[in-house]
Amino acid sequence: MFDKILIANRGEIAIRIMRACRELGIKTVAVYSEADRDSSHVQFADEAILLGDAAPKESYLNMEKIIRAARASKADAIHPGYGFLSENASFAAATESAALTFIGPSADSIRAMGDKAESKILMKKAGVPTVPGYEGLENYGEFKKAANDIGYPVLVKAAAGGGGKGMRVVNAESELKEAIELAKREALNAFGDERLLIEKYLADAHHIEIQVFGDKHGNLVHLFERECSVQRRHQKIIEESPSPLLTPDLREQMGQAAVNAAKAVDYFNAGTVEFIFDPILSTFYFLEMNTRLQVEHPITELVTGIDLVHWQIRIAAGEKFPFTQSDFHQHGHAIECRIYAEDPASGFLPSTGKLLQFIQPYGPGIRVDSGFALGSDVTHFYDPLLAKLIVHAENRETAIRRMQTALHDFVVHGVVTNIDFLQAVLETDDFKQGKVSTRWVETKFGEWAIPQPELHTLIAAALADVVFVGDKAQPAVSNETDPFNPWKQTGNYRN
Amino acid sequence: MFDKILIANRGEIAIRIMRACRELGIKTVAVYSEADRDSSHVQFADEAILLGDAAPKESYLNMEKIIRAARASKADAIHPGYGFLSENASFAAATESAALTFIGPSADSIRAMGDKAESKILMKKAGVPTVPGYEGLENYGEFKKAANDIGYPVLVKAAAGGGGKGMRVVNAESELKEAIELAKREALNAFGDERLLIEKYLADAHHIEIQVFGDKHGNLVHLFERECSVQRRHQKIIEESPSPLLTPDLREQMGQAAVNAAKAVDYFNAGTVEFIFDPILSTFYFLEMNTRLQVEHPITELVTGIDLVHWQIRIAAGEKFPFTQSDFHQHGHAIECRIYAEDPASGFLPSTGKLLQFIQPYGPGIRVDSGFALGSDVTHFYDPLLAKLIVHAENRETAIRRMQTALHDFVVHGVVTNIDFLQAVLETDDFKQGKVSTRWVETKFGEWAIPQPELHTLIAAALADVVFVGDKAQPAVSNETDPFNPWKQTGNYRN
Amino acid sequence: MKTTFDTQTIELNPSDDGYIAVVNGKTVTVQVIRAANGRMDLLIDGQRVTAHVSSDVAKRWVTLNGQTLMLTKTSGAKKGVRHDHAGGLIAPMPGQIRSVSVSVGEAVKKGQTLLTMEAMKMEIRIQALKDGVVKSVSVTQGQTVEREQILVEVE
Amino acid sequence: MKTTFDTQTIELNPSDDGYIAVVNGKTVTVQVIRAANGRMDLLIDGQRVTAHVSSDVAKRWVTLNGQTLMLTKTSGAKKGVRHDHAGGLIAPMPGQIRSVSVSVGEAVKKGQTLLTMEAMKMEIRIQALKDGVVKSVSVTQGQTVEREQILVEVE
Repeated sequence: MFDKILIANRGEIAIRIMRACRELGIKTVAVYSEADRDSSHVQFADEAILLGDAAPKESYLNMEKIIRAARASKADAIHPGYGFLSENASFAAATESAALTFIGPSADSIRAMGDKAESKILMKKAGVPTVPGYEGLENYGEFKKAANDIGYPVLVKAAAGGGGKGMRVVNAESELKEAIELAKREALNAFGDERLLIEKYLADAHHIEIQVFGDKHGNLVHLFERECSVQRRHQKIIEESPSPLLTPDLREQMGQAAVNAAKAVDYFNAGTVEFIFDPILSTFYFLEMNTRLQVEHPITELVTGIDLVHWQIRIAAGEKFPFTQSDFHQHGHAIECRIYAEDPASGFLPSTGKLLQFIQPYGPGIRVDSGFALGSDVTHFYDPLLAKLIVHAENRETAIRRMQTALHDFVVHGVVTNIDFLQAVLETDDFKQGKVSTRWVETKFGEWAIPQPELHTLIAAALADVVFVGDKAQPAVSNETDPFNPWKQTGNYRN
Repeated sequence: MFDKILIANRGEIAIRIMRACRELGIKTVAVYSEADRDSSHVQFADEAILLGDAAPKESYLNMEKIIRAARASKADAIHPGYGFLSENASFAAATESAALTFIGPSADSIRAMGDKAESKILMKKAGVPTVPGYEGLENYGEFKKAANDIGYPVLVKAAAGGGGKGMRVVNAESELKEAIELAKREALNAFGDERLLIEKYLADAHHIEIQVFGDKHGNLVHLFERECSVQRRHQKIIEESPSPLLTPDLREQMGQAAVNAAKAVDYFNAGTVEFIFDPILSTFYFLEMNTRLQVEHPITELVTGIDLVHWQIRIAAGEKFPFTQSDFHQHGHAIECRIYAEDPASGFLPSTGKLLQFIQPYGPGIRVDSGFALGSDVTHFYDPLLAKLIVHAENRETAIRRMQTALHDFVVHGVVTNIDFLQAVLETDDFKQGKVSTRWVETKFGEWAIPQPELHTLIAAALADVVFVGDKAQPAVSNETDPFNPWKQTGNYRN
Repeated sequence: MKTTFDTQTIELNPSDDGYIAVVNGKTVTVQVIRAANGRMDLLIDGQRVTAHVSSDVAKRWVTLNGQTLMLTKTSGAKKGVRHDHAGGLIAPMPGQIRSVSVSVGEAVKKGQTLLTMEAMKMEIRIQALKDGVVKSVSVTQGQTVEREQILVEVE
Repeated sequence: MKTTFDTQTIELNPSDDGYIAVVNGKTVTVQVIRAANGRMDLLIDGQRVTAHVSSDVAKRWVTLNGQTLMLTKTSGAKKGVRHDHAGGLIAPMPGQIRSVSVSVGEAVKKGQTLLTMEAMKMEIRIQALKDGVVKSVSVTQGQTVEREQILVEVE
């Protein structure tokens, strides 16, 4: 087993990985940028090494500095977390070349799944259902014919892509030419590679993904699904497991497809196979494979009862995964809400500032994976994820109620958060009935506004002007009866 | 379902019940004594009603006041928690007479299990194994004959007893007469009833209990065992589930015995059948039945995945328990440590004061059921239980490691706690091997002392005298170089 | 004393054991049970509620019953931040300028992207609000900008 | 400046970027990264550690690396609490007197229970430390007592 692991990440995931290390008796090394000098992950680690400037390419994306830090601190292994360098095949290869263990799959597996066109071809070969479409088209004529074969609407997207860049929905032939040109240009800018795919666009689809897990000895299992259809700006905000849509048959089929997908690239460690699911036809298609730990991994941990990060580390150290498929069952229902520093009433614009209050909920069935604390700075340099609030309960209905009470108890001051918005989503009949597709937020909450404040809240706000609340809060105490008041509500949560 | 429930308790259990009520959409009423005006359970409730003076008989043990409070607040039901009035048959009966629902078993079930002699006779009839012994003995001659039949050491104990009162271990016939007289006198003083039982004394036994759960429609299941052998002063401090001792066969036998015990008194709602377990002979004997929710219920919740308090409420409201025995399986391993305000280095003497720091650990698999917060007063009037720290992991080894890191992160200032002591217990080979009997703490830790402070801790302590640490801490800032220092360590954690 | 929130005005008058609040002609009694560590326990018309309060130079935050309000100071706001940006396009949040597509004197059309910035992994496009001519460009590629800093002016 | 803990003495001397601590002849460098809200982040010989610190009138509490120390002030202790209780039996903790079994002038034997008190559901027996005669009984049944309050004196 490793003695010391460097965690090449920040925020909640860095801390979550360090917790696992502590439980396994492994020392931890944090790396950080100038902007993160006082961050929670730096405080949590046994050692911390400064990488450089706040800009990711000077710090968390700088392979050379990170590997140097790992060697300087005599770490045995690097855990990349998610994001940053976690799906960078060159980083995985460079780590191994430096005689360090990369806690994740092989560089080859990462590379094979990194290219959307190539991986789609691989998947077809492996018998994994893929979205009807074409790769390797050369000219407009070929694209036009392909689009007609598939039937509009179609999607053109970058072969090398990710994160919604170089992607265009085309509703009719008249739009096709321009869409291809725009997508090509974006793809070239973003990835240095203008190759495009074309495929059927599924408007009201769900996003359902399967967790897979394997060791270096050829054992590979799936750990069931996560329903991740509640998204804004193509980013998940609520995930749950099990999916309210899947039948046992479908679950088994998708699980098997995910295992086949992973086996096609000789996968080991934790990975996630993402599928598009059509709820009307009950069909599913391979979307992509994320060759790393997923943000939403905790719901799988709660439902299956195993600690994925523990096992990532143990697998990387060469241990055999002692479980087989039949050892796993889904127990109860888990939901995760991502608490973002962002303003849902202003197009989910990120919000920055110093955390003046940060009170996390706790209680039976409540887990918080958090990367911030009272006094932390939320800067504009990195992802605005403050914490993941995760609940586990015996069924979906109770899990929703538990999440609602936990969100109610989560107090964050200093930045605007999406807590009210998450509450609004949980209260809808659509969510309660499990009918939320990936475009649902956009459609349903296009013009969402924070609900009107309650009378009691307004009274407390007025009182806070005359009562000294001490310590954390330092209001301008004004006991004068001057009718002029310096505080004015310009909209709840509105910057 | 109920609209409003009064919780006739305080501390962590009151809050734990209120959390369940909130999740079920039920309003809560707290009751409190003068000493608890600012307590967490008062702050957590929707309404709070003052009962009276700090002394329990003026407040939490005062049936009349509590029932009056329930009627005044228009509550539909009363949840008694554990301790206080929870096993008082008259209170259960009075609650129901006042047209309120008692969230627990019937008054008849409580009464039947409340008398140790009568319940033992009942259990024998129901085929539940009991400790070899005799009830209803009249004179010394009968006791002497019984003791010889059983074989020394024997235990004489009050038929009406509880809490170790009126109980004596007798090692030889020469001690018997005096022991009977002392026990009778204590029993008469404590319970107004001098009847005694005599039974085999099992010195190195384990305490293993089975959770049972039933509805008012005749469904009754068991929810497996809790191993509760780590005790000090006959009070549990660490509990776990599953027990490291039980085989599947024994588990099934004990579960069935517990169900038979509960059925013999037409039991419904949550209850616990306590057994003495002899690890050498692998035999078990009925000890008593606790006709209420148990302090250590969370480990059963984590291992079975159901919320016992939710179901207590739903059962009390007349719902059918939708599960059968075959629906339940044990998942992973759960451990609970009771965080007490007490000094293990001074005979576990309780400690009182105001909480100057109260930082609870959190993270994957960690649950804290807590009744206190920063600034809370820990008074001498009530039980010194500050919080229950509960962990869940996929196996016992990982659960122990998780508990160790969670205890490491638990910071309590203002009262002395048993955190260091719990750590010392977890570190022993005996505990790691699951070999701890109920007398183990006494034997192993008779002369326990806090480990010597580490150098870094001493440096921090010295620094705290010259560095202003702000807000919560207000050290006497002394920048002078006066060699006299007002702070002196008189022993870690020593009052 | 009076406090105004958008359309609602709260009048708070001290009373024997706390305050009388007048809101939209309705009278409500308010008692402060305790206030410390950024937390107020109140009795409002006999109902016990807890509020969490904090503030910095320009804003106050209040949470009660799961709802958080952010209140902005209307006077005494941070200096150096201009709010009167007629014709000027300001940064909606702190971030880094990724690209500048226009220069002074250039004619632009409504909706045209003038520059892009990046913040928290998000690309933000700053577009012209009307047809016009670029009067000033205050930032360059790679520069870090504060919230509400003026980026471009169009006349 | 020097601080003494039982047998160990820590000498702290200010240096350019923090302190030099001398402990048992060993020299250790200490830097304070930050100190606020009852928490100190320190670099001790280059190793980052976090300490939680708090104090009230008579005690200071320090937690570091999972270990909590309670330190007692040796001067300036609370008035009214007697520490010189030779022959006097004091309450080990606050509680209520449940029974008093002796009266003034009565001869008692070592180990004899003089009175019982109750605190936190626990019964505490106050027993004679030596053979002697009861000189004073300062409490009665039902009375509430403070920690270290004198209960009985035996001569």
